[in-house]
Amino acid sequence: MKTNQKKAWLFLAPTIIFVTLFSIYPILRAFGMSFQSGSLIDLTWTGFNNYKYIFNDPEFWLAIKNTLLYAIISVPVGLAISIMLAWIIFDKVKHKSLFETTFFMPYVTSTIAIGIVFRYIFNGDYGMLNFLLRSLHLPAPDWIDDPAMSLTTIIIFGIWSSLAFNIVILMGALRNIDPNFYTIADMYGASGKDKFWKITMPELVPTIAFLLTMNIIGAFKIYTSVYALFNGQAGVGNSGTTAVFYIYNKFQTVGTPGVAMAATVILFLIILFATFLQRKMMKKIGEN
Amino acid sequence: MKRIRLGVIFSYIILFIFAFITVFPFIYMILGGLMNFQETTSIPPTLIPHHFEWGNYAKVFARAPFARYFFNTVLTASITTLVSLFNSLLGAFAMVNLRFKGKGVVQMVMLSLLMVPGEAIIFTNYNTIAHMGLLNTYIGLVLPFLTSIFYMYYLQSYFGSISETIYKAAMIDGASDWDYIWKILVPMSKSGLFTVGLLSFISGWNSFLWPLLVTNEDTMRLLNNGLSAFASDAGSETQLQLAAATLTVVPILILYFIFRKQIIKGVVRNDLKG
Amino acid sequence: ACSNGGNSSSSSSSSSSAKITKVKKNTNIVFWHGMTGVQQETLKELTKEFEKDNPKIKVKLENQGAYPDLQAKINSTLQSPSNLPTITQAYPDWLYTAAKNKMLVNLTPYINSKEVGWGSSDASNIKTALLDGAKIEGTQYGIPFNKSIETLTYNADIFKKYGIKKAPTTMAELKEDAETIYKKSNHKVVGAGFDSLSNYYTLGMKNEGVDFSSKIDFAGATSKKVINYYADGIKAGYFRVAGSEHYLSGPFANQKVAMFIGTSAGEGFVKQGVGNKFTYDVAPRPGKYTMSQGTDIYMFNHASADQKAAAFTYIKFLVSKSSQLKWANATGYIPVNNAAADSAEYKDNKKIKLPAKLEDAMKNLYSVPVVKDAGAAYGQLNPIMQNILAAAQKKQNVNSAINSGKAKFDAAWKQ
Amino acid sequence: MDNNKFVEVKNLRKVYDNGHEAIKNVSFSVKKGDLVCLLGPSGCGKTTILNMLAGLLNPTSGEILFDGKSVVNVEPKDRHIGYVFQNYALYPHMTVLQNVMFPLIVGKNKKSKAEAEKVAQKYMELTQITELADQKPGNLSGGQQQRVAIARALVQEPKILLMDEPLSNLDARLRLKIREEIRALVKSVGITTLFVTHDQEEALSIGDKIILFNDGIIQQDDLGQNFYLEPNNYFVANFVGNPVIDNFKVTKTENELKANDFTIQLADLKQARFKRELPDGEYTLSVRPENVVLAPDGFLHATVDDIELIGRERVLKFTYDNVQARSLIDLEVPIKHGDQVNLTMKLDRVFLFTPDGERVY
Amino acid sequence: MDNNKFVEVKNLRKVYDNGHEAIKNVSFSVKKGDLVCLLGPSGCGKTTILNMLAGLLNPTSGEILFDGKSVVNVEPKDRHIGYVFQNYALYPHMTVLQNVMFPLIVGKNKKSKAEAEKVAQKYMELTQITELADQKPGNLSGGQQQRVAIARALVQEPKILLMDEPLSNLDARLRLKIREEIRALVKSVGITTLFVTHDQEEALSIGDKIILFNDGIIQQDDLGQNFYLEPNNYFVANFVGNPVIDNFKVTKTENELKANDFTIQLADLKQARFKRELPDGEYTLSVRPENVVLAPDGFLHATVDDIELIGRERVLKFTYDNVQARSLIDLEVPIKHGDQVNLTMKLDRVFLFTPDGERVY
Ligand SMILES: Nc1ncnc2c1ncn2[C@@H]1O[C@H](COP(=O)(O)OP(=O)(O)OP(=O)(O)O)[C@@H](O)[C@H]1O
Ligand SMILES: Nc1ncnc2c1ncn2[C@@H]1O[C@H](COP(=O)(O)OP(=O)(O)OP(=O)(O)O)[C@@H](O)[C@H]1O
Ligand SMILES: [Mg+2]
Ligand SMILES: [Mg+2]
Repeated sequence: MKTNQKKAWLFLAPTIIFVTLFSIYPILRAFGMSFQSGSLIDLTWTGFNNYKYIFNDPEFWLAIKNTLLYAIISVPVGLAISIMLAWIIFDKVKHKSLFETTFFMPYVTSTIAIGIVFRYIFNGDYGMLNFLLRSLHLPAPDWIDDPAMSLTTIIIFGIWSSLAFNIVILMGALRNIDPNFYTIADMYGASGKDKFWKITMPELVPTIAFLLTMNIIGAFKIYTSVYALFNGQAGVGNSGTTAVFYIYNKFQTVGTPGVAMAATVILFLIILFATFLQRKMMKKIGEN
Repeated sequence: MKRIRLGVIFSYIILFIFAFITVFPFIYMILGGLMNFQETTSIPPTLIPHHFEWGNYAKVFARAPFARYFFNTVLTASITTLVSLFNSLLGAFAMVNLRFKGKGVVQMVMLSLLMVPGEAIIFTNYNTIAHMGLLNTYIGLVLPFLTSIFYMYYLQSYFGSISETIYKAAMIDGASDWDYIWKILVPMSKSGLFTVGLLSFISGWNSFLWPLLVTNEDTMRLLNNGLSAFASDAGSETQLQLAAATLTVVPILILYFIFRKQIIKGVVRNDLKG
Repeated sequence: ACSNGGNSSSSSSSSSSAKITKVKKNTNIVFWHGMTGVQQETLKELTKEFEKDNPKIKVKLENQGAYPDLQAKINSTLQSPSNLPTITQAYPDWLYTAAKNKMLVNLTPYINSKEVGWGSSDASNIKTALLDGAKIEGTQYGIPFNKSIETLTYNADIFKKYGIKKAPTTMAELKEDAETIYKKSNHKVVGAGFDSLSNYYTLGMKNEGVDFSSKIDFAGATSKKVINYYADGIKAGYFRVAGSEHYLSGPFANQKVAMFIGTSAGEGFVKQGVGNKFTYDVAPRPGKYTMSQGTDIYMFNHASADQKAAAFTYIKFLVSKSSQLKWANATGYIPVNNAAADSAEYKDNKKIKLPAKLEDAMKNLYSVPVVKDAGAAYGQLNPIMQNILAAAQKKQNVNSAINSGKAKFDAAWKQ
Repeated sequence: MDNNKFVEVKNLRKVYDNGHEAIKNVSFSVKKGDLVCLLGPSGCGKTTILNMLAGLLNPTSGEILFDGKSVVNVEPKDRHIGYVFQNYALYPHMTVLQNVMFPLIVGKNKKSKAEAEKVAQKYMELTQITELADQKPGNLSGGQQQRVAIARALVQEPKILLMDEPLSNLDARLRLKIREEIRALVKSVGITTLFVTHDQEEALSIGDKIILFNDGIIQQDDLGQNFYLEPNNYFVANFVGNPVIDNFKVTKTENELKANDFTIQLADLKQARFKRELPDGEYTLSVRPENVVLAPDGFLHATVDDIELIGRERVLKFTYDNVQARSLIDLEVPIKHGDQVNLTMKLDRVFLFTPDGERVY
Repeated sequence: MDNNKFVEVKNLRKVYDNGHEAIKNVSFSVKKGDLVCLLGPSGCGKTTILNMLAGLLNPTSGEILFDGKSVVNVEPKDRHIGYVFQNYALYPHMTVLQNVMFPLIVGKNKKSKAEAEKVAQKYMELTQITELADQKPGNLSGGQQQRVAIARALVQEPKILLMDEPLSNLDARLRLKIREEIRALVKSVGITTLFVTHDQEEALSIGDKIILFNDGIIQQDDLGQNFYLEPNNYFVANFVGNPVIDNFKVTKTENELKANDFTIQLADLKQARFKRELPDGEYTLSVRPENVVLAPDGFLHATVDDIELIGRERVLKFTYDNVQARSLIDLEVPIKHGDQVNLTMKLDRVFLFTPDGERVY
């Protein structure tokens, strides 16, 4: 069995080569840059100045706060809705593929294109959403142009766009559960609830862990949907700014790559910690 | 012999609400692509265009070489899909079925790499490609995406659900790992591979910033780059944007409809006993 | 660790000050731009024309997406200068560090050259204010190309309906008219709004005699006066902002706002949106100054002497009277060339309203000086103002928003 | 309610999706509280029948009645059935204890966890898996998994218990013990049980009756010893019994049965055992090895091919008419490979079959 | 090369990840071409040993030698092994034919498809699955799947064949047939085979020798009949034999063995069979039921609890000292439930075990 060593590395070789070249090297470079100041073409070492800068920058903290809130809210909610929908489709519905196709559609479009549409739907004056809310005599906030609503809007949009991927993956996992498990449970008189909690969920644990990891990582990297939703801006008054927005802005617009990379490093550490936490949690759940 | 119960009806209601929420933007996008400019910006909003402006599509095609974009996109998306699928397949296999020193480290590194926002490394990759002299080439367009940790990670979780005795049996039968991958793993994971393939193809299809960076000429650009052809520093032609968006989405949707069956069926139970 | 900044100027530093001669061999140049739609079409036509006149020179037009994309692309490519184009469209502040690193060509010698240039900047007939706007720390690195200014667009029918005789010329009049419309329309129609809040603030200060610089006290009395002018209007309802739509042309076309201050290049969209619903007209921006916007053309240092000469020949062609006429008439940008702007051909353009008013509108142009972090600070103004005005919208006191705005504004100057 | 027909199956038929007719026409009934063994060669349809009884498979046609009521449209969960699957079908994500408890903590008659655990413990003791309580099925040996499956099926004390080769992976000792425990349990609780086994000895020793299938139909539905003593047909005679029955091709002419080497007068046979008039023609004369006995004047002359010791018995093997035949002989008789022997048959214990398997004597 | 030690296992030990020590210290060797049966109660570690031999599991310590060479670092595919898994492990996406052909069309010694098919056909005939060639495993019955697994293991004619209860789901008839075919095949080709079974009769009839495991160690490694006649220890004596051996608690004092009811003089025992000097104390006297015989003057006085017919034998059950005991009796003896009988033992056939299981007589 020890000969596996060489073989394993051989199989991993293409991945490792590409990853080293196009992921690891740039990251190391980025890490180095976080200790440098100046523009991309003339960098000088400044030690921890960039870190000091971002820690004193309220904008950075707003970005981090928004990102964290977004991740904490949109990921579990999105996942819960996805699980619910996937389960309904899987368990209750005849025309599975019809619904599955439907729910997969958002994944097919570019966020940019669909963001435009959402901007219209969310529009405070004449958006479809507020039209609906008003006709139901519900409060109709200004989703897009009120800074206080920005994050809420981003979260809603984020949940909407996360459903597609989650549902498709979950459906795959659900199909992979041995149908015997359910027939046996049926035989023992298990109710729908029993089956869901005692069989489906435990069997889905690995998939949910996978999705959770993906979603959390994705949530921390949120950028495009904000960009699309607010027409290239991080919401009115930058109220919806996110970590990557901050990074991109510092890098491309302001032209201080060092600061951007320092922020990247901090973001990376936060994601690392969140993922670590999440895995710990899932392990606990998996064991029970 | 299932009776229709309240729960089922309730489920259907939820499903329909969400299905509507999901589909509505698409309907709006398609209809919007057939409106005239005034309709897209009118108050109250127009849903059904008064007159279908098919001419929008003509304008879209006139604005940017969409046919060429289309070709480029299909080409690069296919290449990245095939190669990255191949690489992730091998990688995921090694991670799942082989035992070797450093597996934990590899796993950790890979997972950490997933956490790095692409925006933070894209300029270095650009630099690398530039140094390789691959700017404005198809190779330059696809090179950094020929492997995907994400897909590898997904496949790992997929392969993990195939019973280990199947691998053991293959070993006993004298199959090399290569045999195992192609004769057993691939046929047994068809649906997983299709899913990954589709995801990969879609992300290739939707790539925007990278092709813009590494190519200089219109003839090398991809579909999504065409989307920005309708915005200027003074405003944007929404109806054309929507038409173009429709244009980029529809082929993928068709593709999905075609392969949906493959993705959905062909899910064989992995183990028969035990 | 892998900065490539150093080696860029070696090939060309000698040639830049040396004799500039006409292009004799076949030369290819590359032009990066961010033009789309009809703008791109026109640019292509002009270029074809140019190539016909100068058979030795081939111009490769390369569209790099919208402005932010173009900016990102330039930013990334500065690391490997050999991949830069010969010339590019750009806002000066994008190229601040490139200029600092001597990667740009000082165009003064070319302007002054008898052979490829005009002999002097005066002879170029380019509006001085615009030419000044293409300087980075005093050096003429750019030649203005596609420029627009802020103008006032108004709904002539509404004006007539509520008895407003002529377009406002001062900010006080603007306020007065806006209030009138708002009241008389029973709060159905908002009086006025500004597309760009950065411009609003910068010009507001300029009109108060304060130049845009790091010395501005954002929470100071003058600044507050400027801010409150808008904020009060919003509180009272007669002013509004564009919000995430960025442009008020939409609400304008839907008769939700009676007039707005926005870029002149947007007239095409106004026209398209308004259709036959009502008559609109254009007037100079109220107040003394107006903002000039739009990009200039810059030249990179790594090119050969021939290419540079060829590129400059091309630039010269683009800003010539005939080209600018064609350009302005097709796109709605203003002619940078005085001769073109003054020509009857332009002024008599009936398709759009701006040309007739242009002369008045352009009397006092202003643009943000290109110094370190000015671009960042200017950009930061937009969210700051949005926050303040959003507070006003909710009828809150704007002072705290101003104070936090001050912190951000000051921070923006110290990146 | 007719307790003699607690489970009743009428004209059951099952055609699989691929067109294979696994069950052709099966009818039988089981008395309340009885333990019936289903026997039959591999692939004859035993599992298929159990699956239909459990409601996991829809019959193509036919009726299934429990306690007089048709259950064809009743969902599995309402059939009150326990089922030990041939492939165990344990939940891989649950521990042994959780697997065993599962039927008790789901559905309408949920028990509290503590209670369920107590009941589960009892059945885990019975199947000797108490120590494995916290293991996941993946960590168990084949036999251990099988025992978990048994415990899980028993734990809810179902009305009807279906067991599909539940002991196939257990060693003889444990097998004996558990099957006796199962029998005692189902008898004391009164669970009607269908028990698939391939072990005839097992079927004989625990079944109240045995149903022997082949080829999708019932070959014999009877008390254990009758399979041996009064097989319905050629298949049954050959399927049951160890060592296997001896078959001799014979031709009937007038009043004798002629084989290659010997002739039997019909008059020597016990007339009462004839099922019907025999037309002349080919028949198979079958006789169990213990009824083929050494006799100095025996009419069967054979050369000993081999003598095999099975447990405490000796089997004399010889070839007759190119077919191997056997005789059971005492341990003491001094016979060895190659010897010439004379054998005779106990003629009141032989069977006669027509070429298509019908038993006529 | 030492043909007597074609497969050799030395001090093998396996501790599973969860800390369970499945194999404690196992050493044995197998002669080239021999068919060895592994026997042992459920969960004793048989599968674990096969997995280590196959290279699917790494031993925690110890050596495995094939043909004198250590194979611990050799990959499974290079060990030239055939393996019938206890749970079959068929490839669900392949047809039966493809499953069986698989070993022939992969790896170094690939055959052409036509050739492979021909070989596969041969083994499919042997296991009687020819008609199922185009079915997927999901459509097969348990026994059919098992036969596919057997064919797949045989098809490549491996040097070493490992079979983990390969016949557990087959009916007696087929089982007998296939096991004989397997034996004939491995003998003719000279395949060294390790065959796990829980069926003692099977082990006796096809094994050249038998290795009996329990609790992770070898209890006896011997020829078949010796397990019966000369068990190594108490466990073996009790594990092997049907009906199970009778055990009586006795106390040795001076020169007699005293049970509750009877006394045996040590002098009456066959002195040569004593393994060692016996200190005074508790012992277990074990005797196979057939050596407990009816005798009018027998020293064992018992009341008949039950008389059971097993096949062609009768077992007399009685309770002695609260423990059930058995005696095999002739069919003819007229005895019934409740009768008082006298029994004696064949003293040269009894065994004596110390309380920790060591056999001393
Ligand atoms: N993966 C594992 N992890 C932990 N313990 C295991 C694992 N596999 C088997 N065991 C334990 O090791 C012991 C031996 O298992 P093994 O499968 O070798 O038994 P076996 O002799 O084949 O039994 P059976 O006849 O029931 O198949 C059992 O007690 C079992 O519970
Ligand atoms: N899903 C299926 N589709 C098609 N044919 C099937 C299917 N399941 C079983 N069969 C076939 O039906 C017949 C009966 O199968 P069944 O599983 O009932 O046999 P069994 O009597 O249980 O055999 P065993 O003793 O080997 O388990 C077999 O020939 C089998 O190949
Ligand atoms: Mg079966
Ligand atoms: Mg085992």
